[in-house]
Amino acid sequence: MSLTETMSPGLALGIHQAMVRIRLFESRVEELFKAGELPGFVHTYIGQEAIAAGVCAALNRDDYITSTHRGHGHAIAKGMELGPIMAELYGKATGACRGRGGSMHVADFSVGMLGANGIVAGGLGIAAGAALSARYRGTGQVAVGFFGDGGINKGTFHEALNFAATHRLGVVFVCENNQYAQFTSRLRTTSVEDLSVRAAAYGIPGVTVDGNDPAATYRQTLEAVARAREGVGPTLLNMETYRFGGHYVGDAEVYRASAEVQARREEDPILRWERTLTDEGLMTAGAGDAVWAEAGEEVSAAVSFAEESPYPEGGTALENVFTRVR
Amino acid sequence: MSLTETMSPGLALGIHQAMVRIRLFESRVEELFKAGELPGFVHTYIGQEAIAAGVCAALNRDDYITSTHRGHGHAIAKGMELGPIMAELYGKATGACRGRGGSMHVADFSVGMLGANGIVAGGLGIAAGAALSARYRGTGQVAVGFFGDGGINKGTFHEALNFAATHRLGVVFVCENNQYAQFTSRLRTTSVEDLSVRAAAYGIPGVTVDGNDPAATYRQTLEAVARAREGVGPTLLNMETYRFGGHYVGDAEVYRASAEVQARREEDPILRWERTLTDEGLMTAGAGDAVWAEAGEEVSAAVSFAEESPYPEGGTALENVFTRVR
Amino acid sequence: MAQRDGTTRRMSFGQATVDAMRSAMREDDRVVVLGEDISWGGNFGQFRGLLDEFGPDRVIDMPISEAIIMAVGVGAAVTGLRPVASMSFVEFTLGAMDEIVNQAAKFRYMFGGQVSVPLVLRASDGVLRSSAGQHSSSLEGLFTHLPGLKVVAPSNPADARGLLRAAIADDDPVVYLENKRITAKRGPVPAGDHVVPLGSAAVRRTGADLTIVTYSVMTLHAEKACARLAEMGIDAELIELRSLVPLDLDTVLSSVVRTGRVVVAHEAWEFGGFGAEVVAAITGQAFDRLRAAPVRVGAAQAPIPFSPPLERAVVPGEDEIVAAAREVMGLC
Amino acid sequence: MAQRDGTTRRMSFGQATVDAMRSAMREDDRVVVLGEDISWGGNFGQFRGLLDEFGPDRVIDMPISEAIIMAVGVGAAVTGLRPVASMSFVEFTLGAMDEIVNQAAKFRYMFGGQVSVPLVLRASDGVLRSSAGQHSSSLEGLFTHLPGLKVVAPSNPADARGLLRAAIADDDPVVYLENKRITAKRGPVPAGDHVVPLGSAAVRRTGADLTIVTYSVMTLHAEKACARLAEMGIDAELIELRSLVPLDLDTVLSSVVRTGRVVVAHEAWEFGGFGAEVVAAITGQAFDRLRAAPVRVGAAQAPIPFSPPLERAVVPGEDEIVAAAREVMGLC
Ligand SMILES: Cc1ncc(C[n+]2csc(CCOP(=O)(O)OP(=O)(O)O)c2C)c(N)n1
Ligand SMILES: Cc1ncc(C[n+]2csc(CCOP(=O)(O)OP(=O)(O)O)c2C)c(N)n1
Ligand SMILES: [Mg+2]
Ligand SMILES: [Mg+2]
Repeated sequence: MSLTETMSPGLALGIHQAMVRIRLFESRVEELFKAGELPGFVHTYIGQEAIAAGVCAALNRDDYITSTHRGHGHAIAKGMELGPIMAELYGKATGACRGRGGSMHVADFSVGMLGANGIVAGGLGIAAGAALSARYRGTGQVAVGFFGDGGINKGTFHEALNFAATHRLGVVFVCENNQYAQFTSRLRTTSVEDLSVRAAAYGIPGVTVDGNDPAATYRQTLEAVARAREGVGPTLLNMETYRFGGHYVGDAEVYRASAEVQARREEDPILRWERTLTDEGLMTAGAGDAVWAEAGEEVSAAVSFAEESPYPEGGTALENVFTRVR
Repeated sequence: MSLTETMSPGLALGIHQAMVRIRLFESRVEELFKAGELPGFVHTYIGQEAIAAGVCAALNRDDYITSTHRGHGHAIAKGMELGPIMAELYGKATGACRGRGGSMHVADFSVGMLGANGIVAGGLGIAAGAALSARYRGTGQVAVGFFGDGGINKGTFHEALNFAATHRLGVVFVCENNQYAQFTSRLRTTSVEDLSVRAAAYGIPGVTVDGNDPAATYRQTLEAVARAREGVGPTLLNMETYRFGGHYVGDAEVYRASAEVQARREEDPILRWERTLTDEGLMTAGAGDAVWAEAGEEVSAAVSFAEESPYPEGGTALENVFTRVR
Repeated sequence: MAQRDGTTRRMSFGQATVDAMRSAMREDDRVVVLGEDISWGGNFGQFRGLLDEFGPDRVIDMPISEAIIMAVGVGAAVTGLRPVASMSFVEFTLGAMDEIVNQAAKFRYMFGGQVSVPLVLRASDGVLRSSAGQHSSSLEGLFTHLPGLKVVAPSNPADARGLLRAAIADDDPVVYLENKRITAKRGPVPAGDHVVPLGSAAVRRTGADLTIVTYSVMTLHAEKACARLAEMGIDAELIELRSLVPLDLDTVLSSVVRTGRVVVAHEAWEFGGFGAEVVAAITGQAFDRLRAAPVRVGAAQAPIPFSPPLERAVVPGEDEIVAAAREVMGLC
Repeated sequence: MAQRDGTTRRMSFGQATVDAMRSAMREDDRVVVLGEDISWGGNFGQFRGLLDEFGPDRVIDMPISEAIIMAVGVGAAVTGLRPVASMSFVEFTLGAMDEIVNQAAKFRYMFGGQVSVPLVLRASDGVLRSSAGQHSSSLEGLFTHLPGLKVVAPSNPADARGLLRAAIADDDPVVYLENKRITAKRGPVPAGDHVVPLGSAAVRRTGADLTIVTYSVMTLHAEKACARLAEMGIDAELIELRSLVPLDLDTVLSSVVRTGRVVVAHEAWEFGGFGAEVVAAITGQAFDRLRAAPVRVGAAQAPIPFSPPLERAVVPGEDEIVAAAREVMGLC
């Protein structure tokens, strides 16, 4: 099946652009963190770009996503501007969360990004709640709950899928199966090889997807979104991928062989997508370079924006604990 | 298949005896509670006797069970004496837990009864832990975790099954599917009809069992126990049954039609088992009556024991919060 | 206290909460209810009749999945609804603590104020006729410590109604604690649609000799204790907090500076309980006016036992308040 | 403080806990460890090297299933093992609160004393360089309130080792809290296999003017604060609790009756925190000896913010202790 049968050239290129923006943003984050410019700790999305980009391409701007500790890619793909994300990572007052949240709590409700979440699988029930709310309000919005192969063993995964399935809610549960949870291979902690089989427990479809192919992540999400929007119910998508970097920046990665990492890096989803686009005649070599250059400038602008922004004043630290004090 | 091919006549009669003891114990508890003799609230096991009796017949005395809020039947089937259970329900100092626990916390570690539990699905991880411990200690003991159709939606069900399956622990997860959780039909809250399909999520066998037939509950448990003891791993048994009484004694039962209850009561597992035993020539009518009479006397003796026992002294209320104070 | 005197109606605490739910749901169709068995009214009748009027899209029977009851509540709250989530026994919130503490309570702050979480968590607490260790606790000491949660604990039908109205109208997460022993207790409720603002304590009795600070079921014990103390010639002022967060410390302090003597009473465990905060706050703000050490009344440090004489030994009531008052008066 | 002087070794807090684990595991093969990523040493190196020596039957990598980590721990503990369960960040215990509170803490009592639950829960708490709202809390205020749990929070390698030994040897559930900022801090540890008994506070500095009561990382801030106070002519006595439950109130009171002035400091939220209990207990027992209102130092009532200036504004340190000491001395 040729690519243009499943997506428009514009969309294919848009996905490429999103992937490149994520890649360059995250590479810069890694550098900045290593240089001691960013407080906290950061989990980068490098290697998994085909998931955020493909999934979010299948969503409307007002659809919802809930994200994870590894959330920058989701935030970018869902339409947040790079400046406020970067400023948030710096802890600046101009950050998306005014510096209160940092890397693990990037959010922008205006584009349906309901928050990165520092609690593994913490977003799944929230996605179900957003879908319930959308149905009740009759808006046709759907919700995507991103989580990892580690998150699939958390009780909240079970509770959320059962609830969403029972009520045929418009949720797509996207497992970003990057093979590891922190330092631990999923094979050591998870009783099944193919995570998509867990859908059977809820009577919903479960599909294993090549998570490094945006055509696949997009197409499967599109199908799942159609079911979600029509009220047929949720879907579990097990998107197989690999994170190129450590769990967090600074991770010594003693738990996996560098040969394994090397082999996986060779399947770089962005390069692969560029080959596809070139093969299908959708992109010339020069056009690709322009995308990288443009994204690079955007990232630099985001860094400048962040650097030039002020830190929040200590005196504002108690704002927004509550909406109103009583 | 004739009964005697799957179990000895002695065992078949022993199961009958256990069922009758549970029935009469619980009937008496119901009366006593209605008469205001028992503090707290009680959940009776009437209608589900074929499960506790059949499952526990497949266990050794030193095997473990974890139980639920509806735990008297499990306690009796696992070998606890009626007197201390009844005294516990009265809150007497001679109770199995010295009056500290009451109906929802009946326990006797000396017979492997690791406690009724007031938290739905609260026993499943504890059963997994007991199985882990047994394997580590090399004792060959297995653990049964009882829970209800309502408990299957709790996150701890998922976490426990995944963990036990991953480590191939010697646990049998027995779902007593009595169709309701409190006032709510399982069909309203659970996304699948056949609860045994949930086993697939963990790569373990899931079997739906006629929970009103002790030959079936016994045989399926025996198979699962064999897998458990050999280190093959856990099993999920979905035992279909029905509770004859309300969720607790005093429940007005507005949520189900009395015709439904009536129809189910006609499938009384004890009468059915008596017919089987008679048909197979294992029990004469008179022998059956003797079992009821004997069990009735035992229950009466338990009531007398409980009634004659003293309440604990208020001054002992702070004992056993800790083993040692520092 | 007339059956119906034109300005008040008599109803039980539980009915008053249903009444508040009904008013809120009629007024604002963003209010939905999430909980186990609520179609049938819930374990204590706290939701009785709501299904009939508002239907299953607004009165949603949840699976036994406490974590997801809260998470769904959060997800719905941040996308335009105003959910009321029910946990029947407060101990079941322990299975949803991540969602309560890490999500509901922190979202507004962590996200820099871009969103509010208008969510009410109703939970029934306290001992009720030997419900034993896992169904008898009072856990406000956990919720009050955690920033981002408001906490209320009314003791009578009028406040039950007025505070629940305020809680549902509030844009922040509110933990609404209803003691099991008072759910069935009846009392007058103003006929109109009254709201009791969060963060306002009530002076239930004025007195010159000491200040008793309490809330929830202990208010009823304290009222009786005040009557007994009066017979002994001790004139107690009784303050019912009603809201624990925000805490109306002003009302407390303006009494304490007059009496100089304080008893703080709750049914929850004394050790590390909310009473410790009240005592520490009073001591911090009014030390020079104190004439004796404040005395706390709370449960002894043990899980709540089943057997009635043991339960009575662990959980305090009227007698313990009287004894504490006498102690703070230097009479024992 | 010599590198190795025959009676002490220098090691980090984290290494000291590993050392304690190793001694306990060598001595008693019933000790097993349950936690996420512990084969690789855990998030803070708290389990480094244990897999190599004790193998995967005793060092068990758990799925991200905090509830079941605790439940498996309880099941193993009541059937003959002595598990040490790890939650890395203390906030993750919120996903296991039912198992901690309703099961581990209550089993012995509810079952009438027929069984003990020898289980240690290790969790890392406190702020560490902008870990933000869900990875920076100190939650001892929850655990200390709940009967059936013992709670310890050491501040230096020697106590880290000695208290972990005591916790593992104890037959009851012990919550062992290790502050993230001190995990890497080094100090002397007695060379032999020493145990610090649960429930014993340590007087870190004697002084006549006021008593500072603290624990965990705040001890380090308090030591510096004492030095600064000394320069100002204020002679502070410093008591480090080490154990919160059981609480060594005797040691605290014997200081307070001499100084009459108290500062209680912790990194956890001040409102409803453990400091409130300490203040209320001191006030209750030594009111007549107090010369000023005890002053509490704790975090402001907000989720812990990410941005460094905000984090600093919410979380107290040395400066706040100095200010509190001056306040209690009437100097501001
Ligand atoms: C409830 C909870 N437990 C543990 C952690 C610590 N933790 C952070 S990320 C992580 C691994 C998550 O793995 P996975 O879900 O596969 O996501 P990935 O990091 O691979 O993207 C763990 C254990 C956490 N944040 N929350
Ligand atoms: C965690 C938790 N949530 C809710 C309850 C209240 N509750 C007690 S029994 C029960 C229904 C349990 O249903 P099921 O598991 O099917 O067992 P059954 O009563 O049918 O034996 C509920 C909701 C509880 N005890 N624990
Ligand atoms: Mg992963
Ligand atoms: Mg049931």
